Amino acid sequence: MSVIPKPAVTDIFGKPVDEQKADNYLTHGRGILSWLLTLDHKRIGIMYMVLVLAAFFLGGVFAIVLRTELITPNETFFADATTNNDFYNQSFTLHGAVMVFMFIIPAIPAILGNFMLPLMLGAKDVAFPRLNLLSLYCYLAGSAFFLWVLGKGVLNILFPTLVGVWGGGGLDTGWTFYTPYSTDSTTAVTAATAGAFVLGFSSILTGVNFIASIHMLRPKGMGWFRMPLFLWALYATSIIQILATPVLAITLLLLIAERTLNVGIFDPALGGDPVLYQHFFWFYSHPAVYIMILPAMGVISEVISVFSRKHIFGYGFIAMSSLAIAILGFLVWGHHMFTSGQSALLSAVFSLITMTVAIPSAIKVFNWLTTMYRGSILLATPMLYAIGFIWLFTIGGLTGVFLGALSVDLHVHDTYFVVAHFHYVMVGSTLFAFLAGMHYWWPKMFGKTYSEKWAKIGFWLIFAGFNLTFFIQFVAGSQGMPRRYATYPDQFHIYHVISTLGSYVLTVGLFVALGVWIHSLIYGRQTPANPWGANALEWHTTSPPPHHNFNKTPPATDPYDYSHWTYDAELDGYVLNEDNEPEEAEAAHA
Amino acid sequence: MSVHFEHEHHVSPIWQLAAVLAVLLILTFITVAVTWIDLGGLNIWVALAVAVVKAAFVGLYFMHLRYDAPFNAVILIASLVFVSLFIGFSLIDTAAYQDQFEQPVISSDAAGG
Amino acid sequence: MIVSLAQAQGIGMPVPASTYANEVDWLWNFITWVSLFFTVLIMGLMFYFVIKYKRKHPDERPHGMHHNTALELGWSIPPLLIVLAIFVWGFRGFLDITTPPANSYEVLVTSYKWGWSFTHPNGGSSDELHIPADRPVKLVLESQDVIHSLFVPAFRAKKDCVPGRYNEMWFEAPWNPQLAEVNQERVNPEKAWTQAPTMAFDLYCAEYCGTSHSRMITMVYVHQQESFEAYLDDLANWMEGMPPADIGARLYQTKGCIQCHSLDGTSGNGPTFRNIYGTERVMTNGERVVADNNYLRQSILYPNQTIVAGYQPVMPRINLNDVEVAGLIAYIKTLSDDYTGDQVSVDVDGVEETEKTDPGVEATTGAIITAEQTGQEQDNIQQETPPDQE
Amino acid sequence: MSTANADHDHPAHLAHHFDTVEQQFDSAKLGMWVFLATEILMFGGLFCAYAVYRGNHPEVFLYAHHFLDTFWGAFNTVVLLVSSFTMAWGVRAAQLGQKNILVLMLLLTFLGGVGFMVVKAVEYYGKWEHATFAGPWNNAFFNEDGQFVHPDKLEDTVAYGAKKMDKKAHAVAHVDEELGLHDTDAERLVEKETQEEHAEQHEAAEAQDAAVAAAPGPPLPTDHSDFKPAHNGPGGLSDMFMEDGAAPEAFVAAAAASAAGHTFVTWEDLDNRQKGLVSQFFQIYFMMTGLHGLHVLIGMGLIGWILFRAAMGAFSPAYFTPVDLVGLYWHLVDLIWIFLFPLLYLIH
Repeated sequence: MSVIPKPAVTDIFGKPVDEQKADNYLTHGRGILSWLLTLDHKRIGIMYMVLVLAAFFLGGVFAIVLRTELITPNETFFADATTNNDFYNQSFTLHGAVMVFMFIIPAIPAILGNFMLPLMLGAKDVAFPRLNLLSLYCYLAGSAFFLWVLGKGVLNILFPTLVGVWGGGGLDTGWTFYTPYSTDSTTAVTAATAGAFVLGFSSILTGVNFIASIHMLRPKGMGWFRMPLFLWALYATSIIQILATPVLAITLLLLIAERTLNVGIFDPALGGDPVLYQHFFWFYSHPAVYIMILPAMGVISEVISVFSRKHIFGYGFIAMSSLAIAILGFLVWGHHMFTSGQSALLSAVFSLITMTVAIPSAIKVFNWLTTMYRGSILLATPMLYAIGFIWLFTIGGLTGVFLGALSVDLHVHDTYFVVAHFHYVMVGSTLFAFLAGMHYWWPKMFGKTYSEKWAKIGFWLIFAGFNLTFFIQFVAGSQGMPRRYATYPDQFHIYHVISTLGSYVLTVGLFVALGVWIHSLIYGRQTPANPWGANALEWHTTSPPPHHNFNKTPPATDPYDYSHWTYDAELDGYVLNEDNEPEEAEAAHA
Repeated sequence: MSVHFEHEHHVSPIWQLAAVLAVLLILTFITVAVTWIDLGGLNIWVALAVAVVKAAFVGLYFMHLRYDAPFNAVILIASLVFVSLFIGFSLIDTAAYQDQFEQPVISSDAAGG
Repeated sequence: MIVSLAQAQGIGMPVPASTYANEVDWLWNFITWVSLFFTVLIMGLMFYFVIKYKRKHPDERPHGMHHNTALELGWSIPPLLIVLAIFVWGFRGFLDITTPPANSYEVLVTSYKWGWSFTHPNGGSSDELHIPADRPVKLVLESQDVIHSLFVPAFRAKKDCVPGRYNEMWFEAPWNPQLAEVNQERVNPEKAWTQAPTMAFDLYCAEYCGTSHSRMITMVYVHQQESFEAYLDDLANWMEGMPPADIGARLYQTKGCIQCHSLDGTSGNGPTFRNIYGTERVMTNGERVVADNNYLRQSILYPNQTIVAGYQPVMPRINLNDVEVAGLIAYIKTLSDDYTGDQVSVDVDGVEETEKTDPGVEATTGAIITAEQTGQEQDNIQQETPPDQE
Repeated sequence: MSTANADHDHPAHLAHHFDTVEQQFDSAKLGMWVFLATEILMFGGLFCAYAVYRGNHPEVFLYAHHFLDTFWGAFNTVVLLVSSFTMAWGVRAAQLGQKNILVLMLLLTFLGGVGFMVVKAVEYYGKWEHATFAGPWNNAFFNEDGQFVHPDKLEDTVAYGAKKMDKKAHAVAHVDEELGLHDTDAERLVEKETQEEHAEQHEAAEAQDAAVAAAPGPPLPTDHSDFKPAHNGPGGLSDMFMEDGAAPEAFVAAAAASAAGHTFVTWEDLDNRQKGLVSQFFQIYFMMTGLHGLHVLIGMGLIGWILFRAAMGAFSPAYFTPVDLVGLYWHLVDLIWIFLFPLLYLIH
């Protein structure tokens, strides 16, 4: 590889920034403490990125373990059925818990949201930087609980005598912690719920911060309806985070009390009601699904518009549909309980509202399509992921209609159909949007280019692997394959083989994406301030941004008006026309 | 700056705070006194109504909601709406299947014959 | 088209085998076609746009509408009407599925970790569900420990078994000769009903319930009226004239013991039955107890009172009468390597005098009934007599 | 926008990412309100649990709430209301820059918190004495006189329950009795716990229990069925404020009065199943008041912190945000107690 001279950092007009001023948030302050004690939202976002990706890796390991177990219909890993099944049960439980609580809920808000929200507002930081750091440490502490649970489980397998010393390890309740199973389980349920409890605080603090920031830190000229749609999505997400997460906290607290204090709210032997636990749990966990998907939709709104180089279509409808989903999302939790013996009246209400949630989702998809209509579409990596998102979200969303229809749900509830459905929504949609966002904002976050070729190879592997893994599960589920089965009747064998092979392809793809990023950090070239020609405020500063985000606060304009940016072939990026933005130009030269 | 600032915030007069306290104390007495008479199923609702009135006084005056940015009140009301939604739906459901608890089952009848 | 759909089997679903399955499948197919339409529409437009409007120059400045309320309403309202229609059909089907007809044949379903027990009105119970064809069957579901869920894919039927509460479900399986066949494995020349054709369907536990959740699978057999009645008679009277050890051997299979207690000496969720009779057992509290008749009886009836060291108190209570307990004990005896086969019946009085080792544990005040008595006990086979009141 | 900052007129307490003091103050207040909303939702979960359990077992609540002392509940309500008042006055003082009044009011508020917690501690101690404490320490035992007896003194009495008996086994046993199934796990546990000399007594007691359960009509009187709740047992709080009277006899009188119209549930009104569930009232009580008490303690910590800062002169009419926010928090704690008091102490 020939040595390429390091290109200079350029500002939004394509002019080199002199070395003195080229101080960015990555180089501002050195040493480990300047990171650990930072109040800078960008550094907190980066630290979140490292931790959340580590959690993703951990959850992925469990995914591979459980898919491998399912490659044969009978016990695969251990000859002893009890050991084998417990091992499988713990694998899928930890896969679910780690992926949900530690990866997918914080993924977009805590990484991309933290980094981009103040930049998009033209602000210097979020409203409460200290709370932001506290949220990171809550995340770390909550994750530590899960590592403890996991470590105990592993050591207990290696040294069985330890069980007598410190009790059961691992977690075998399913990520839903359903009572009374979780009340009686001998695994480390208490530690795991305590972990989820602390992780909930991390989520709440992020939500509080985002709401206050969006309310109070919008610059002059940025009314509510001139915010980038990503901010609308984060705002709707934050509403859910602050209204739903506390209920999870109290649910887990009651569960811990059940296990340690003989409280019997959910215990039938003590006059309690195990189904009430499901009400508690899903009052949080269904809205939590929208915590996962709403920011994803926000990312897609940005990417689709920028890579079609066309104003987003139906801004108001997209923004309001985010709020509608957030509010309606609170009223549908009972659709997880159609088979529990829930009252028919309530089931009908929940089913009806579930159906109506389909409409705001459909509105978004149609608006994205119309944005692409007569656009100027560039199939760069972020756009590929966005298109993949629309594909997978369409399937995930439509299969949700099957599950919302009462009579049909009775058949597919708790089968692989559900597994496939929520993986299409959570992984297919949220993960793809997360990857779209990462590739879209990567040049801004690190100021480095990445290999388009390998990033696209990564996309195709992930896309193919994902569909291979999960589409077949719809068929298995319609045939009646129940979920959470360590072993299964032979007639389902073929589906599981295909699914497991698909998961290996998916894994390879994810490692390719990771390799692209690592390669970029080491060998990537300096990117211009605005490589994509976007117009939201985060592109109105250098890449990577300086410590205070902006040397000069840019005036807020329509984030989807790209007409002021012109392509500069030398930079391979877009520069702002000085004629169009005299105020900003003047400020930059000052 | 600070001159401008003082006009921004409502300063509650002491008489107002004291009057609110007096009302709250009277309401506390009422809510205890109501338990001395039997209103059947109404008792709990009277107690809750009194509690709501008390809460409203605390919120409006002690917490300045009456003079504050309206959005703060919106937050409070929204949280209460969601709590009632949660409790309401859960109660509707659990009340609907009360008769399914601890029911005698068919086998014991059948076995007797 | 609607008529043809109504007859159709759900796309990708098992052959429908209950009266309401067709209704479910009809809606299933309807949603599938609607979904397919929208998927093709969205994907088609997307790929068309990607190709047609590919960026040719980085400075292209496409312009177009920013919003159009008529268009927004146009693509919101039709889908809304479609999903509302789906809701209405789904709800109507749901009411049919959840409302058992008045004249249903009732079966009590007891679920436990990890097995099923189906008790018929005549008191007989089994680990397989046998039901009559062409007659509504109502299941009353209970659970002894955690939440389970009874799921028969062919019937499109699923309901949770919630501890502390009795849920209900029902289905009616029309007789379909194409699905019926004689189950060769259970043919017994002495019993006519075993040679009659039945329809057999898988029955799963669909709610995660722990270690052997995936082994909590059994079968539903749908009989024609005649063979069903014969089956019921056999179910109630099968113990008649049978040696206790044979009774125990069958109970071992049907009451779920087999899930956790092996016969070959390997330990599962519970200790193996091999060679436990007469041996000394170490309890979790350090106590040493000889596994005699009293100990076994106590461990079967009150499973979690004392636990052998190294195991968890997870065994469910299983409804067994004295004949059945005696049968199980007799069966366990035969599993000892030094079993000579000379002891057939267990006489409790003799046992108490000779083998009572631990006076502190008053295991039972009731009598274990000898095999000779079994015939007289048949009438109240399911009615448990509390030992303390005897 | 940010033209003026860092150069001049930039107060020390204005963070770099805010433009004006007002913006910072409003942000902080908004953030606090959002946080209070999360607190309300969290307690909402507990209220939901309470409502469902009470809806399912109203008699248990009607019976068990008599073990809570209405006077001290009301007393604590007044304490919190007054401390809310002093807190509100403190905020006023901070707004007006009256440092001494602010310090005094914060001190009074803090003392209110202390008073509340002291009363709570005494109430909790009474529960501890009566073995109706939270968790595994809730193990209510009754002797023939209807008094609670501490587990340590159990040898002298005929226990209704069993010493350190698993509550679950207890409750399950009663369910089975209701259903006529007669599982004897619980009785056997009793047998294992007590020694042989008690065996006869126990068999008699069990037989009676069984008779009670089996009898189709009203339960037969047994040696423990004349139990009455003792408000004023050893370690009890007050015998002068209770409208129910100071002694079990008075309680019986009140019960008799209840026949004339008052809803009044006595031990005899409960079936065996419900008797087994009485402890759950206390578990819920401790969950709710415990979490609330934790918030009071946190609030006291915060008040202590701003009290210290106020004494140092940190606040002025231009900057009193922490006082205002802690005030909001304290009022919320008050608000929650306003609902807890009637729901736990005033069940009718």
